[in-house]
Amino acid sequence: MTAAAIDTSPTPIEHEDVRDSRKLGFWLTLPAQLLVLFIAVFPILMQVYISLTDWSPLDGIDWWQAHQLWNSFANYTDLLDDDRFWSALGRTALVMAICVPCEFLLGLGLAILFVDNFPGRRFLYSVLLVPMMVVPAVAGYMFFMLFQSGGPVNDLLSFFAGSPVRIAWLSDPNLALFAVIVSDVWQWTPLMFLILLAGLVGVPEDQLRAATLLGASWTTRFVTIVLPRMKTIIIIALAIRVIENFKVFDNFYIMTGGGPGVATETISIYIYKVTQQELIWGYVAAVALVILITLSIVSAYAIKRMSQSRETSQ
Amino acid sequence: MNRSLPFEIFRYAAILSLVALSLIPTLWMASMAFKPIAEWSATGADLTWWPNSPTLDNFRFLFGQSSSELIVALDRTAGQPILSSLLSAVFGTLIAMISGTSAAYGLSRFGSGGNLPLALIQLRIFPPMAVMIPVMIMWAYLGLIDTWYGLALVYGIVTMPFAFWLMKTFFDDMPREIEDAALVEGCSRLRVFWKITLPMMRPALASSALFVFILNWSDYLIALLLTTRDWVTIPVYMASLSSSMTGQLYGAKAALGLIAAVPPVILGIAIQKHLVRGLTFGALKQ
Amino acid sequence: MTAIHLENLSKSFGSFTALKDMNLEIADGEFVALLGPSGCGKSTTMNMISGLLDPSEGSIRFGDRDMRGVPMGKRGVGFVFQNYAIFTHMSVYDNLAYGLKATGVARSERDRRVKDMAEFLHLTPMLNKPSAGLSVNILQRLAIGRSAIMEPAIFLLDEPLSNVDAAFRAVMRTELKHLQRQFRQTMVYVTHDQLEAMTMADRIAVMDHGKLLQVGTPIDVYNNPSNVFVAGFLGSPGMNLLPGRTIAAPAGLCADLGSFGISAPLPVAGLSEDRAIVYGFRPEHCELTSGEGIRLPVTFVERIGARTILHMGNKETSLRGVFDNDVPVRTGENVTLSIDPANIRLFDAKTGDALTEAR
Amino acid sequence: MASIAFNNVTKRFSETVAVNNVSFEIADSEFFCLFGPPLSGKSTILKLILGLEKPDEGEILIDGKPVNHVSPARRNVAMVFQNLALFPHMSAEQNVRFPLAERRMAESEIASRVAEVSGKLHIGHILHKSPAQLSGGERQRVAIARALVRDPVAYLMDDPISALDARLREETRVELKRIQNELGRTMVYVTHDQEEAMSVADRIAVLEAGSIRQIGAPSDIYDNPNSSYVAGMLGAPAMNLLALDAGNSSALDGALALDQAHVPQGASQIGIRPEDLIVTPAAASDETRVRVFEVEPLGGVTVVTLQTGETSLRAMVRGQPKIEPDSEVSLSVAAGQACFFASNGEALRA
Repeated sequence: MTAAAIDTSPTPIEHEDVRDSRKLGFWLTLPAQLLVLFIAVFPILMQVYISLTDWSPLDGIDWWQAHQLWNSFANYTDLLDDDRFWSALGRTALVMAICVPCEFLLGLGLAILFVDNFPGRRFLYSVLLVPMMVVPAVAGYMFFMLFQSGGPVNDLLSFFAGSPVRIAWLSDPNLALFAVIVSDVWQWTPLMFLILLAGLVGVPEDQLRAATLLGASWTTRFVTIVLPRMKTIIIIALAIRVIENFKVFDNFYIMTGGGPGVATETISIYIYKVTQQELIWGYVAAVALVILITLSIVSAYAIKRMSQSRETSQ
Repeated sequence: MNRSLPFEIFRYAAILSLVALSLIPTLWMASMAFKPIAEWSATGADLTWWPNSPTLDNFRFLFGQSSSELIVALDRTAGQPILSSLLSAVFGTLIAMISGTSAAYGLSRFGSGGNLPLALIQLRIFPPMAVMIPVMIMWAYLGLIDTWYGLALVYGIVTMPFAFWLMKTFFDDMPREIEDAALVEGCSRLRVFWKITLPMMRPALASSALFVFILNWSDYLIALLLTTRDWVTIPVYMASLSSSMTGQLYGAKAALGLIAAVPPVILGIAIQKHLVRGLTFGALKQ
Repeated sequence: MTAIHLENLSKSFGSFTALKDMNLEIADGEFVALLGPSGCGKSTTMNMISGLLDPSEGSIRFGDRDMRGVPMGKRGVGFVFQNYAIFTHMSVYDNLAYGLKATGVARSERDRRVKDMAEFLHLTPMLNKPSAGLSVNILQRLAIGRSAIMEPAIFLLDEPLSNVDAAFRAVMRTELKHLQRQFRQTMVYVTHDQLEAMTMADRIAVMDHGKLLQVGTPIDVYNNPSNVFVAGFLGSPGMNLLPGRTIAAPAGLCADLGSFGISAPLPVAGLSEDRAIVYGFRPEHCELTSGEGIRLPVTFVERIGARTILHMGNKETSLRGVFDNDVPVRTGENVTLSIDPANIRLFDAKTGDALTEAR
Repeated sequence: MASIAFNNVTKRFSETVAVNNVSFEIADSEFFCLFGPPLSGKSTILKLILGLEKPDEGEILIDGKPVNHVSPARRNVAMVFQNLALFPHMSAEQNVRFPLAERRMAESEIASRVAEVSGKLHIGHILHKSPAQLSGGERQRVAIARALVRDPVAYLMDDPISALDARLREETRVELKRIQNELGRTMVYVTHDQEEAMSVADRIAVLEAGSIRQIGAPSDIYDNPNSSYVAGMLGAPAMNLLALDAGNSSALDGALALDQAHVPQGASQIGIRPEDLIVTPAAASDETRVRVFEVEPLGGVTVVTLQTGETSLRAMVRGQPKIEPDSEVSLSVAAGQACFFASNGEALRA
């Protein structure tokens, strides 16, 4: 085999490798950056503009002329004494304060039961994940049927209670809130279970064995080895659920439409109703901006935690 | 570690009871989907957990046949909404995957994209309602309201962060030397991406695409805002499924719910080992 | 400090027998190495001693206490894992004190014993530092100290040096052996590296495919391997093993080594004629000679610092000889090897067992 | 055929200097080894030769011609990466064909070359399999075949056998040497295992933190290292480095007598290879005695670790001598076998 002669005439492009990769890098990320600009950055600027006016789609003027209805910060001041907004915000926080801990404890309990291998583990694991994958609106409808006064929930209760039970779940403010919370816990406990189990399985097996050999009981091992090593993962799981739960709309709206009255009206349902029914889009833009700002603070904290865990899991 | 017998019994009892509880809602809807109209709103004593005489009438009714008991057939059948859900979810997934995957490769290999990663996480964290008003205005202005492609574009953008972060962790896991080995043979960077990296990533691309599809298929709020009559998706159409005569069409709605619920459940179980990675933006790998 | 008795110990996972009928006595304060290739059953044996696995047959006794059914936590076993399993989210002090705290020892007593152990292992300066990111030899001391502080009956070490950088491994070996002698602790050391077993163990138990082949002091197992596997496994490079047949010769019974010619008279008396044997000798026992011996070509010369390895032989069988680094031989030359008969070891070709007296 | 030369090449990654003003000349068809601890710039030098990295300063020549601006493909230098970097989604045959297919070579030419290379490396029977189905040894031979198939002028190997177990490593390094002899092509080989380097290399470049400390034949570097660093790198167990007592007449506070004539001016350290240290049981008359810290039999030789005060040193004795731990011995060194180093580590000739 003759050696191919080395053609060492300098190739036309100087250092084409470095420049080529930077150029390729730019083109690769361009579509994503355009999309983000097109639907996030530009709309938020538009929203700030509208939030300083009393504009509404019914006024017959295009949005860029909204400055004719300039009311500077009136929307923001109105917001302060809009008690329906604050009660919706409070209710969302209440729902979160109940849902997230329930989902966490149920998920952690299940995850602990699933750590060791046992016959049927893979099948039961898949079955437990089903609720999380059901379309939230459909889940809402499922629970709407379940909580009908003649529905199966009452039937089960009367079976246990011995006497017929006909609780009007969806028409009583407190019971309705309880019903929607049950549907949220039902749908999202599997997410907690999934993440916490991944965290539990990630705890190094030999450290647990070392602790056992040093005479530590199961509870001591759990408190001194498992929980400390899972701290970051627990924070991530909670952060995800807090953020997702804050956005909840689908199953709540399908089950109760935010009712009876405003009993189950979360912040998303409130904004939706004000947008669709009262059509005062200037004011709604202001409300939305307040939410965006508070949430970006929370998300900055969640991102810091997630990138920190990525270092530890690297 | 082998555990004592009582613990094993407790384990099975706890797991099986929770599994039973978690299956009741889904099974109830499935049974309702096959109940004839007579058994739809049976209450109290004659409430039946399993249809006495199962029938496919509900499904036929959905697709335009007027079943004998129901007085009026549906003026708009479920066909169009199912098509709308499919088209918007599939094309939304395409948009998300194409823009997300190329941006992920750009960031993973060349560090380009600046503050894009952070922006993408924040995009995912904001409630849709908080950004929908300007989008509704723009879509009305561009004539995209009540069109499946208008919906697909929003779905693409909203789920692009998941595609981006999922693919970025897969690209990071891939050893750089495999690309170097191709570069040394004279491949240009783009050809390496096309001929080596992407083919290697086929399983990762598939599971990421399925994950994004499930998210798009499961939307209700965005469709509620951006579609009105012709191109409503399944969840929006389902809410409107009631006639003045008989009120809630329980059986029909349950049948439609079943049709909507089955695909994501099957796809989700198919990619369950990547779910953790997807849901935590790659912070946690199974 | 107790002796360990393993009697007819067997373990099978379904149809696969990981360990078959193992009998081994480990004296009090003795350092025994379980040596063998991966999958030879050494880790299974260790896991049964620690209580992670229950034996299928046979029994394990610490002193006169039968360990059947005794859980891991109650056996008083010190364990050093492959990458030390240090609780990296705790400080060095908390690692050392972990066992005492878990078993409810009073704080003052705990503090005293931790400080003594830290003093003994030169860990005092870093007691309050986090244990993550320590250098590997400090990790080894911490792992040993953490178990030793519980005064265990026996210490088990699961290949602790396997992912340590080669240059550093020699230092760690010496330090580990020295610590064992200071503690006078019964230790079982599991490894696949024959060098570690040779340099550290008081006695080596060589295992293969779930069977215990030979137990003896490093020198004894090295000089008198009980079968072909042990001969080939110990020593770097391993013993040269030439197939051959016994033939009668004027000077006495010799071995016909095919293309390598006829050997010198065999040291083992009373062997029958024309019998298939394996003719074994250690590479460092080869001498170059101009006179009688095995003639063969040199295929490759490896000069490695203090010693030179000559690769000799032909396509099917290659031999190796170890010489000083100034041996004047070049690749391609022909050499004649003479081996002192005392260094020859014969093995039965079929069973591979050593032929020491007529059999 | 190709010689490879570096003239004052420097490569920086943001603020760290990976390769620091390195110059060397690799002769044609030489087996040249880059040896040094991890992160000493070995792999970066390979990538500079290959063209995957561009030097910040200095010039790289292949066969005398500057190639700084020549793309990797046109330098016709092939490399076997540390984790072999086989394309997992292609069969072994497609992997081996890839370099030729990329160069749009005629199908007949490709088929003949692939057949020849796979014959030479005995992988003809596994060409249809995918890398995941191959054993460690087979995968390695496929990677070597892929590097050789386009008949490069030189090929580079980045620590190819460190993942194998000890026994297989000893056999594979001899095999690699045989292949290189047979092909007669220039080979640049990276390893951090000193025994491997001395075994395979015609010449070794000892590296430290991106700069070359010494280049030479293995036995040459082993016998007269130019610094205490290089002395410590080659030889297992490593050379003992002892401080000289005042007056340079002895070391270890008198325990080791030295012939003053041999001690060069300005020497502050003496370096003695373990095999050059002579250990004899302490006779009653010897007043300067050393305690045995530990005895490690290796079969063919025995390593004796000795300790006096804070310093410890090692001797390597042939065979299996009767020396007990904690016993007393006296030390001496064979004449002319020691090296001497100045305080800055520079080697000094007697």
